Amino acid sequence: MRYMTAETAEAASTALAAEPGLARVLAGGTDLLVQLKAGMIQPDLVVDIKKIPGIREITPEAGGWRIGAAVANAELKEHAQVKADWPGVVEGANLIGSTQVQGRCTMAGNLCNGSPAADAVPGLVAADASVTIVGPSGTRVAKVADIPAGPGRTTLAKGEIVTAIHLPARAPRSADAYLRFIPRTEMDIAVASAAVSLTLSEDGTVTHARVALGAVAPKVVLADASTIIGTKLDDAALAALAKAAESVCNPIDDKRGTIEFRTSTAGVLARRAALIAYNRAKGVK
Amino acid sequence: MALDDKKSRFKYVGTTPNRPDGVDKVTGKAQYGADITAPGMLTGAILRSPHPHARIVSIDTSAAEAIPGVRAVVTGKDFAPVEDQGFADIGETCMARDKVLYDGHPVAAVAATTPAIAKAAIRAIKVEYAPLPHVTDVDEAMRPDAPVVLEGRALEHVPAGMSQNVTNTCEFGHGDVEAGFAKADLVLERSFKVAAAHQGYIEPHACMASVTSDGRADLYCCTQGHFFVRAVCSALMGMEASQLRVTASEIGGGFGGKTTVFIEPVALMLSKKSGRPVKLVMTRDEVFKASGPTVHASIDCKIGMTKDGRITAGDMTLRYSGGAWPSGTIEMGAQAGFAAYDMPAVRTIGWTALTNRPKEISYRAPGAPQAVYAVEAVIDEMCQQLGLDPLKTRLKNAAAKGTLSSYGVTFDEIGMVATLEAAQAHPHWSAPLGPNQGRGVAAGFWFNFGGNTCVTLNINTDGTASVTEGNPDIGGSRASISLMAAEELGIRYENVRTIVADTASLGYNDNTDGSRVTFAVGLATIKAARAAIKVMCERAAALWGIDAEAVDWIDGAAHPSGPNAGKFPPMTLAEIAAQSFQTGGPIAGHHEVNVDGAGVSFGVHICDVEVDPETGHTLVKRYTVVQDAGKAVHPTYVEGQMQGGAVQGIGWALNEEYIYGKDGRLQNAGFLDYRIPVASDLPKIDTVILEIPNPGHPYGVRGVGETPIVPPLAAVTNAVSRTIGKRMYQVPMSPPRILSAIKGA
Amino acid sequence: MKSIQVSTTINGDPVEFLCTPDEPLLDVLRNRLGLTGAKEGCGTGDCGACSVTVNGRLVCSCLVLGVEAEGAQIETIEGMAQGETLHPLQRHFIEKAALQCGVCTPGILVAAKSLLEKNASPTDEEVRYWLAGNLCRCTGYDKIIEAVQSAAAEMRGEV
Amino acid sequence: MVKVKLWGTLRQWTDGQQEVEVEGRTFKQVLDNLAATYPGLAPQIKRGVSLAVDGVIYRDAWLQPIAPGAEVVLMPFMKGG
Repeated sequence: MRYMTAETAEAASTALAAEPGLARVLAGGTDLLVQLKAGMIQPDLVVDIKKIPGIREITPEAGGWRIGAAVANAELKEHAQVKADWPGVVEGANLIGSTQVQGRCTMAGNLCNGSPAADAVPGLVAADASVTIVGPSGTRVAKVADIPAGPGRTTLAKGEIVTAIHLPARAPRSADAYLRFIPRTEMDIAVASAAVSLTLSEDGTVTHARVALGAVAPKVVLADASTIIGTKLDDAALAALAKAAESVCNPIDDKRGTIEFRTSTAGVLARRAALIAYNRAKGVK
Repeated sequence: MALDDKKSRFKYVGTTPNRPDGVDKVTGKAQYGADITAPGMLTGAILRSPHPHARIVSIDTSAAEAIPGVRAVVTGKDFAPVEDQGFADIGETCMARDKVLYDGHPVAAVAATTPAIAKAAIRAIKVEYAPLPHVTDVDEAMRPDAPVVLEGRALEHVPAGMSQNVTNTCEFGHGDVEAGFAKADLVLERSFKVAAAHQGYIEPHACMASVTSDGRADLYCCTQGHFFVRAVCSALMGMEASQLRVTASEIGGGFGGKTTVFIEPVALMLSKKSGRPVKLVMTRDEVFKASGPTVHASIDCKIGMTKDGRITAGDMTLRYSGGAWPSGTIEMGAQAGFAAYDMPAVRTIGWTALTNRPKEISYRAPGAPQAVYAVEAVIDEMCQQLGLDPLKTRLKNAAAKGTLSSYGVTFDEIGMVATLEAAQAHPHWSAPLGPNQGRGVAAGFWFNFGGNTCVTLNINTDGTASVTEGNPDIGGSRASISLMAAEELGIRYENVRTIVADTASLGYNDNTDGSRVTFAVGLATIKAARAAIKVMCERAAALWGIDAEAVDWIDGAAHPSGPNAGKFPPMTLAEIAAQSFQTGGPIAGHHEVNVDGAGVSFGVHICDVEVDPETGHTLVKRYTVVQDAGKAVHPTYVEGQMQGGAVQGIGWALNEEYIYGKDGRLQNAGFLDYRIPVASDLPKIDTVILEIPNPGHPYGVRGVGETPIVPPLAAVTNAVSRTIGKRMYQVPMSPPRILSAIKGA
Repeated sequence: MKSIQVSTTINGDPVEFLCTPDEPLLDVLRNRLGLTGAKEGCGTGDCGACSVTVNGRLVCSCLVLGVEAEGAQIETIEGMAQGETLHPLQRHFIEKAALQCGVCTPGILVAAKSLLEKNASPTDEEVRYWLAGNLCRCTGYDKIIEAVQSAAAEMRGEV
Repeated sequence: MVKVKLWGTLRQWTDGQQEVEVEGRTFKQVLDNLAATYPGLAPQIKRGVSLAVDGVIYRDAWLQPIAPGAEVVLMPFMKGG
């Protein structure tokens, strides 16, 4: 294995594209080093992107935020303004691993690892966030929702790296929330998860909403948010949302949970996350 | 001299000084198994079977041997067969011979100059397997048509015609069980499943072996018993015990899991073949796959009770599997199940069957948590059905002095009633509960043991004492042993230093297990101190020119025993020690004994949980442990044992389990999915220490460490069941299982 | 695999070492630099026994490559006491019996120190969540929480 | 003579009796005489047993005296964790 630190995104992309063997990006490394340890992969080249200018920075952008791909989630948590705009996104990012893992892991890494249970991804999808991708054929922007392709797979081409995540500007009376189910209180992989982002009218009616679910399908899925749009999240709307969430679940039975459990829990979490987001949007603590 | 055999007033015992290994452990200086190195040391690595059950057709190590830097390759063929069946079984868990018997079974090992080369060499070994049908569940393994794990291993009293996997059966009890059930107003029979749990110590198994060409060897390892390690390894290596010196490193947790060997014989053989020191350290997934978890169990339990809560009879069948080799744990479970109660009639029948899983090894009170869980859960359900208070009902049936126990022995002084009464009196028992919360209570029992023990106590010329003992310190025992030595000698705790010696320095010491160390090593220390005191009294007597019998040892000094003995000022230990070269030579005491007389101990746990009715997620909100310690030598460390054991039990009750796939492979060989409790999962664990002295120890000490893991499985089960209004019959109660019970599926 | 030369600072001392590109910082500390206070309990970031700080940030050294230490400031358990004087956390861990076997202790101390640097007055719940990635199998955590809180109180000058 | 209580499994070697009487003044003598009188018990005794005498469990104490009239219970060889 060779190790290189890239000074620019283009240099990283060029090296990754030119490597005939297996090449991997190193940002936080909290997935990469586990895979190395387990002997799951034996890369020929690892490119450390943390030295690329700006890649560890959070900057305001068009009313929203640009989160550099190598910003550790602990740094994200300490950014009061991003947290105020996108509490659900930050919540999801901060649920990954331990305090120690938080010191290293990144949202972009969580996304590019391709796990259906990634905690950072449903919040980003509900936020309708996008990513900047630098590749051999130039720079492009894509929706976060379009990156995962299935367990362990993404739509990124060889040599392409994510350099930043873009969180859009927030309309007034908007908020988001993320909940996941794990058997313990910490340190587990999500068995099911739900992120809800919504905007309210002045009278508290939901005017816009996106609901994304994790760990219940080969990749993050959107549930039909029209179930709550036009409502004030009365019981009937919440029940319809839970049902809509359950209906898009296509999970597996494994050591972490059964199909039945994951499906019913996804509905419960969608309902509860919607309520949290709703109260946040209304300014209720 | 006059020395009271029994003591009940103490100066040092019962205080809570700092442990002698504390500074090393908070500064990173303490040396654990993987921290030991030697010049020229090689790194070992083990190749393990991916199959749960297969015949080994061939092993080709030639490619591995050809890699530069590879210095030795070992397979099962390198080990000569040994006669002792127990040692042979242990040897086979360390390295397969003809068949692999579980996912992770070692088939070959290498030693190389770097870890990377060792890894590459492992990958270069070619093994041809002929897979065989496998079985990983005890109930399936007992079916007559089940795949046979090992042939011809059934004990003589196992009935003919059963599956060859059934290797042992046992029956305990007394009285007419059927007549007892006939007297009952309610007879309830329930079936339970208990998953295998792992001890989950944070330090993986590690050792460093160095064998010389003249047949001598040194072995450093993290173990609960280096004398046992020497016995097994010398047998498997064909060495004399005297030529193998084993030194126990600091140990990073054991809980029973380090009372045997898994890698040490392999490291020794690699060192022998390479002529270099070899370090072998398990990875975490190796620890889960190939060191010993507990048995897994399937249980039917039937109890009869009158309307007012008197138990009339109990009948239980336990089926345990300790993996691919015969296991004796069933016998302890079967004896312990009903031991907390005065049973007019009781019968416990046990079965052991082989499965394609790693060889079980002890885990805190081995065999008891499973059996006691079933009994305590059925009693709780009966209390609910009959509208009885669960603590009062237990008190009505509690075993006491003179009770004929479920295992045939009549109890002496025991603390079951006092423990229940203390639980009843605790504010926790009557505290209000919130919504979606429930409270469970359960009792538990463990035997505790003594065993072979050697202690040497040297009096230093500056008036201090050095205690040499042979039991690895897993919970602060060096502190409690120093306390007992200080108590006897009458010198300050700080003036005593206790060390754990290697196998060349003392006679045989049994493992640090069975809650035996504070009890048995403590007893031997007291006797060794008394032997040294006898010498010091003789020296003082000689200097005073009086009879040794006329000297008493009081508060660290020799005193003439009365006015008739002569009028001399007391001579302190320091004064006698300072003159020891001139009065006959250095002063020491020693004691070697196979200790019996450990006192049984009882615990009662109260548990509050909150269950999320929509997901089954369960949080323990409050937890109280009440236990009889006999005498708490270092009360803070006793509390630590009670808290640690209870939390292990809570983990087992809620989340910890070995999950095998249909392919017979372990699905969760890591801390990510073998979920031991983390700090945020738990509330404060409250403790109440009772002291009902054990008649078998000069200070009344009973064992403490094991009992706390016995009650939690049922305490948490009873709390969850009462919260959700449905009874749970399986451990662990993972959220999907709780949710499915709530939904009535 | 060709080794790489790395210049770094550990516990304030300048340190140079060679390591292979795929070698975790934990292995470098333990096998190349003789700093065996950090332990490998899992190698996958699940137990926290290998906790150190890199540029002031608490991490698992098993999840950091040795080569990433280039130019960094690393603090390990070996740097916690000042000569003979133990850090208050170290002292309170001994006094409150917050350790039994002690193998998780170095990682927990490093993590707790990092917490108190960010939050001098954490609640019990905050301590428990901060330390959720530090597994302890002996104590049931109770006395660990107690020791962190009493050390924190002393460090705030309340004792 | 000493009365020895056996555990249930062993009844098959003692004509169905769960309590048998043998000579012996020590742990070892009692076990030797048990094995001699009831040869079916010999393999189990050889593998290892404990003997509880008046409530105290002895594991290997061959020389432990056993008084006539003592409560003697044969138990499997016990171990802990």
